[in-house]
Amino acid sequence: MVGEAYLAVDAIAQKDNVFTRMDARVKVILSIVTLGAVIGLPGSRLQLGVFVLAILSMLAVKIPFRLIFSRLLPPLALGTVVFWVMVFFQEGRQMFILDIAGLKLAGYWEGFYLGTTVLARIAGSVAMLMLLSFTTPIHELGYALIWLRVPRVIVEILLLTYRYLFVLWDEGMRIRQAQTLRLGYPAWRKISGWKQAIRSTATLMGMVFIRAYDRAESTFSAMQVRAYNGNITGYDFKNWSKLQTKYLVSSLIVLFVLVVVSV
Amino acid sequence: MILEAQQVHYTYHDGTNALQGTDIAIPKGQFVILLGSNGSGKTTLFKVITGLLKPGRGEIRVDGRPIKEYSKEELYRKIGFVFQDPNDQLFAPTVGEDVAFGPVNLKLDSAEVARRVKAALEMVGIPHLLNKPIHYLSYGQKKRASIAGVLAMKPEVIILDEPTAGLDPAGAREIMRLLVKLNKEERITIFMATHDVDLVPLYADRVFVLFKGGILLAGTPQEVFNQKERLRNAQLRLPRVAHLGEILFKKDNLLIDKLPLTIGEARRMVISAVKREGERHAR
Amino acid sequence: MILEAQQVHYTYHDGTNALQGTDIAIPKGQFVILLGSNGSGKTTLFKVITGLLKPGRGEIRVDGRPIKEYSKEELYRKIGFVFQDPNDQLFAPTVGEDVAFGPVNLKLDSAEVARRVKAALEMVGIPHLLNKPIHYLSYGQKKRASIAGVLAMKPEVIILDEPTAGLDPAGAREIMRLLVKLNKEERITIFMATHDVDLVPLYADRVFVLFKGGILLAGTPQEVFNQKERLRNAQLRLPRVAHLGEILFKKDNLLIDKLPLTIGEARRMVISAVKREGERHAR
Amino acid sequence: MHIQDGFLVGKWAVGWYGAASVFVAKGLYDIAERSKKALMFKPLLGLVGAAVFFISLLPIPVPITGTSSHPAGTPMAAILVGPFVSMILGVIALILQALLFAHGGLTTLGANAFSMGLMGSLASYGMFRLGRKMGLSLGIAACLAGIVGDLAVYVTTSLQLATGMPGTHGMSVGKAFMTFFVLFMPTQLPLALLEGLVTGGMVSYIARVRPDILRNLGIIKESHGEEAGNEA
Ligand SMILES: Nc1ncnc2c1ncn2[C@@H]1O[C@H](COP(=O)(O)OP(=O)(O)OP(=O)(O)O)[C@@H](O)[C@H]1O
Ligand SMILES: Nc1ncnc2c1ncn2[C@@H]1O[C@H](COP(=O)(O)OP(=O)(O)OP(=O)(O)O)[C@@H](O)[C@H]1O
Ligand SMILES: [Mg+2]
Ligand SMILES: [Mg+2]
Repeated sequence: MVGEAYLAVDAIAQKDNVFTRMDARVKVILSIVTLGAVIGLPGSRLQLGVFVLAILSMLAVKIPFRLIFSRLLPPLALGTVVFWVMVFFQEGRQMFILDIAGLKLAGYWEGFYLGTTVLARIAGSVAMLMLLSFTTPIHELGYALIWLRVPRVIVEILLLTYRYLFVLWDEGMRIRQAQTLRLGYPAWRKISGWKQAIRSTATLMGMVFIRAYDRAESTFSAMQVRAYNGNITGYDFKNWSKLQTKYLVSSLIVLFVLVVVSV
Repeated sequence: MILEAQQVHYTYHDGTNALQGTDIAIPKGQFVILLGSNGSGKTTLFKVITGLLKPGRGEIRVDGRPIKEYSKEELYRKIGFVFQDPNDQLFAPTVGEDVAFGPVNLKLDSAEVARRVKAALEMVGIPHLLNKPIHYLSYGQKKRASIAGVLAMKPEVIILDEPTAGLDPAGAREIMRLLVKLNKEERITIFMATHDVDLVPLYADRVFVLFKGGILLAGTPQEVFNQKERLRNAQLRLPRVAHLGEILFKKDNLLIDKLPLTIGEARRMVISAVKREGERHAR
Repeated sequence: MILEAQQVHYTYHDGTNALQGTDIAIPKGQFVILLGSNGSGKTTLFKVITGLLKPGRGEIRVDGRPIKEYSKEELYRKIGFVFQDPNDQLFAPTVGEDVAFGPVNLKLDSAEVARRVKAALEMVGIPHLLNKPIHYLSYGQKKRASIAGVLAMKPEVIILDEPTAGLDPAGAREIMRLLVKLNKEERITIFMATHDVDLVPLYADRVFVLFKGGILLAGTPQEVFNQKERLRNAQLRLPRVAHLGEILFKKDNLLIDKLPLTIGEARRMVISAVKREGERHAR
Repeated sequence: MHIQDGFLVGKWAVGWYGAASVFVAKGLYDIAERSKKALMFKPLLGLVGAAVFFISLLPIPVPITGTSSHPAGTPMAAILVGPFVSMILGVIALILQALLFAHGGLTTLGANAFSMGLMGSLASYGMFRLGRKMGLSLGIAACLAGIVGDLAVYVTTSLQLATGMPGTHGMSVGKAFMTFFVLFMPTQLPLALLEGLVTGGMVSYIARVRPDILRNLGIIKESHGEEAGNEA
């Protein structure tokens, strides 16, 4: 099953550590600046530096290595494919020649540099984003986004979506299991089995959507009896501590040093 | 009377007549239970008296004034409604934010909001869960959090739809004790629905029995449970100890003065029966 | 033994140890109740023994063979699982189509499917609802339809997760009678979870008490309810009449030979106490 | 199909943010208008968002390759709430996916919002409306919408990569586009077909079981009854 492990991110962001105690706004600002640098600046040293720092930070607060690895794998695999495509197709100075069964394939330096850049950018930005999400609960992130002037409606819907994702997830999985028990997902290697599995999937989706609709009605009623007037996040309940300037400034200095060293 | 419904009718879009001339009156400060089988109309009645559904005919009065004259804010400062499924009610990401939702909508200043949130969570016994995301709560904790969300609006009456459904005996007892505390200490009128008849004699000052959208019986638990036949017709039953008392009275000619409703009353009944038998022989 | 779980462990992704070395054995043909408070792991145990979740450690055997050796079809011909909420289980638009879902997937021919659908609906007592859209059923009818869907696969054992939850007393009694009928007449082994202790003595041949993912007590209802303290520790309680018996015995020194668990037993207890008092004085 | 962080050079990443934001503004305006009419619209969007997100997590086996894929859910959302509002849901899904699964990214959010959110929604919605006008049944129209929607995302993304990927300036845009287009064909074509099948199946299921929902959302006409199948 895909999803359940994905949602584990949230459980980890609840753990208490240096980064989770940090103000979400600090983390968001820092992440945006870092991402900007990683994507905007040329070369690959800074990017790799960010990658290493982010991974080390995650390990330092005891985020399971397996989880980090499994999350990194797909984007890095994609990046590696791109890397090789570039090495072979970005023509320029020749780097090496592969001779596979008479078929000559040339690799090029230009492609190698470019491929490394792309790979390093992917690594750096993915690691940075992972650090952010593994250390910031979504609701804190939401309030940081409001503070950063992201339209409130988007954040409100985001938070509702996130909240009810867990509820619908449980319901949907139960329905899926009930279907399984009555052989709704038979061996899908056979055509007839596959057809049945598709049919069951469409039914499951329909049922989850109907649940969502009905729950929206009940939730709306529950909002009404608490005098709902159109605003869901009227007030940042958690008294924001003063923006932790010292964290922000010191991290920005680290980033600046990285940039200077690597460019 | 803090709440009154007079000859209320309600029909759903598909033609189901869920309420057919329902009459209730809830005196201030009491603990009132609405007893009814599945589909008898309990939830519909609650939605009508909280203004979520507009009755087809009939009138609702809150604290003596027709409900139509209230503004939303005024109304929901007076009445709180706790839904059966706490997941419907807890839509904010964390407990604290959810409890703050009502007070914020009442346009209270943030210090007052924070104070109310804290007080409400303490009343229901979960102040430590303030910053917990909802999806990490157990069912019983969710139930408490949803009650806190309503308490934070400082209502005069709280309406609860099957507050013990889905809870184990210990969890159900805790919620009922919480409601009794709110009723006795905070003087909040409680009006709750259930189909668990064993709860009624332990907690209710008054009972209404709803059946097919109409009030079949009303009165004290003793009055209501004396109408055994009508209860059974309404798909309900006697509390188990009352059933025992009834059998002993009818089939074994044991003399009892009134139907025992709680374990304490049943105990007294047995003791006095034994004593009487002793006295009969002593004479 | 139709079902066995040996030292089963299960841990959810977030690290919750829901099952910690659970052992159960369900003899063929019996009516077995799994009693446990909220979060004790009942649903998880059911999902593990039906193969929906893979246990971290331990083994499940169905009819003596390890569950791993079964194909899906073989397995779900043997065991049926009725979920707590019938809405999770009824996916087709009409009752008939829903009940036919399993048999069709077993690749039975259409005459046989029709026969099974009819038989299953008759067994649960709703043959007249064959063409009704699910959306229009009451909760109790949905419950029956969901049981019919499982019956149509002709399983040897049916596992039910809190089959009476959310039903009113009359509805709950009807479902329990249906289960007894399936057990006695169709010889289907029943294994059901509940936290309603009052149900246990009326129906169960055997009881397992689950607490924090382990079996705390197992045996006949009489054996289990004699361990009052351990039950209370597991967030459960005695059946109400047993509680009455206990008080009369402990506080009032009434002589009783065994704890009454049902109203019938309690009645006998009271009668004999009264008689004994009479005889004592007569002497 | 999302563009990963790092695949777009800075100026294109910013450019797509700009392009997407115009339509986000339109989506926000639509939400505000519809919320005025019915206060329930916002909670409804939250729940529809959750349902669509759930749908996008469902693995579907692909028989030929032996792997599994998952639907995008965008066409479904577009059919249910309209193209621009559906784009907002798309943006939300993209943010969550970036955070929870490291899928997509923040710098490419603009580009992904444009392709998956906007182009996918517009194409699906347009196809669905067109199909209905042509008298196709709900299921078929939704199925076509699913296919066309995914294809639109696929084409737009290939174009975005062709123009914005580092190192593509040497090539002509046309050649680069064809490269990406062919490269993604084996995964994207079956996915589009799957999306069509499940979207169609889902819509016709809802139409059979709860036609009232489709009526309330304005997808089928008031009590026309034609789609309702065996409504009692
Ligand atoms: N949205 C709806 N549309 C149509 N009919 C409805 C709707 N909600 C409830 N009903 C019907 O109205 C009647 C009363 O339902 P209601 O939910 O008020 O009963 P209840 O006493 O709360 O039952 P329960 O104990 O099962 O919660 C039932 O016949 C029910 O089927
Ligand atoms: N999907 C899940 N992810 C994480 N933890 C879970 C999940 N499902 C259940 N749990 C946890 O596992 C434990 C056992 O849960 P389970 O649902 O099996 O209990 P139960 O006995 O069925 O309770 P109830 O009477 O409330 O149905 C609980 O602590 C619960 O919080
Ligand atoms: Mg109800
Ligand atoms: Mg359970």
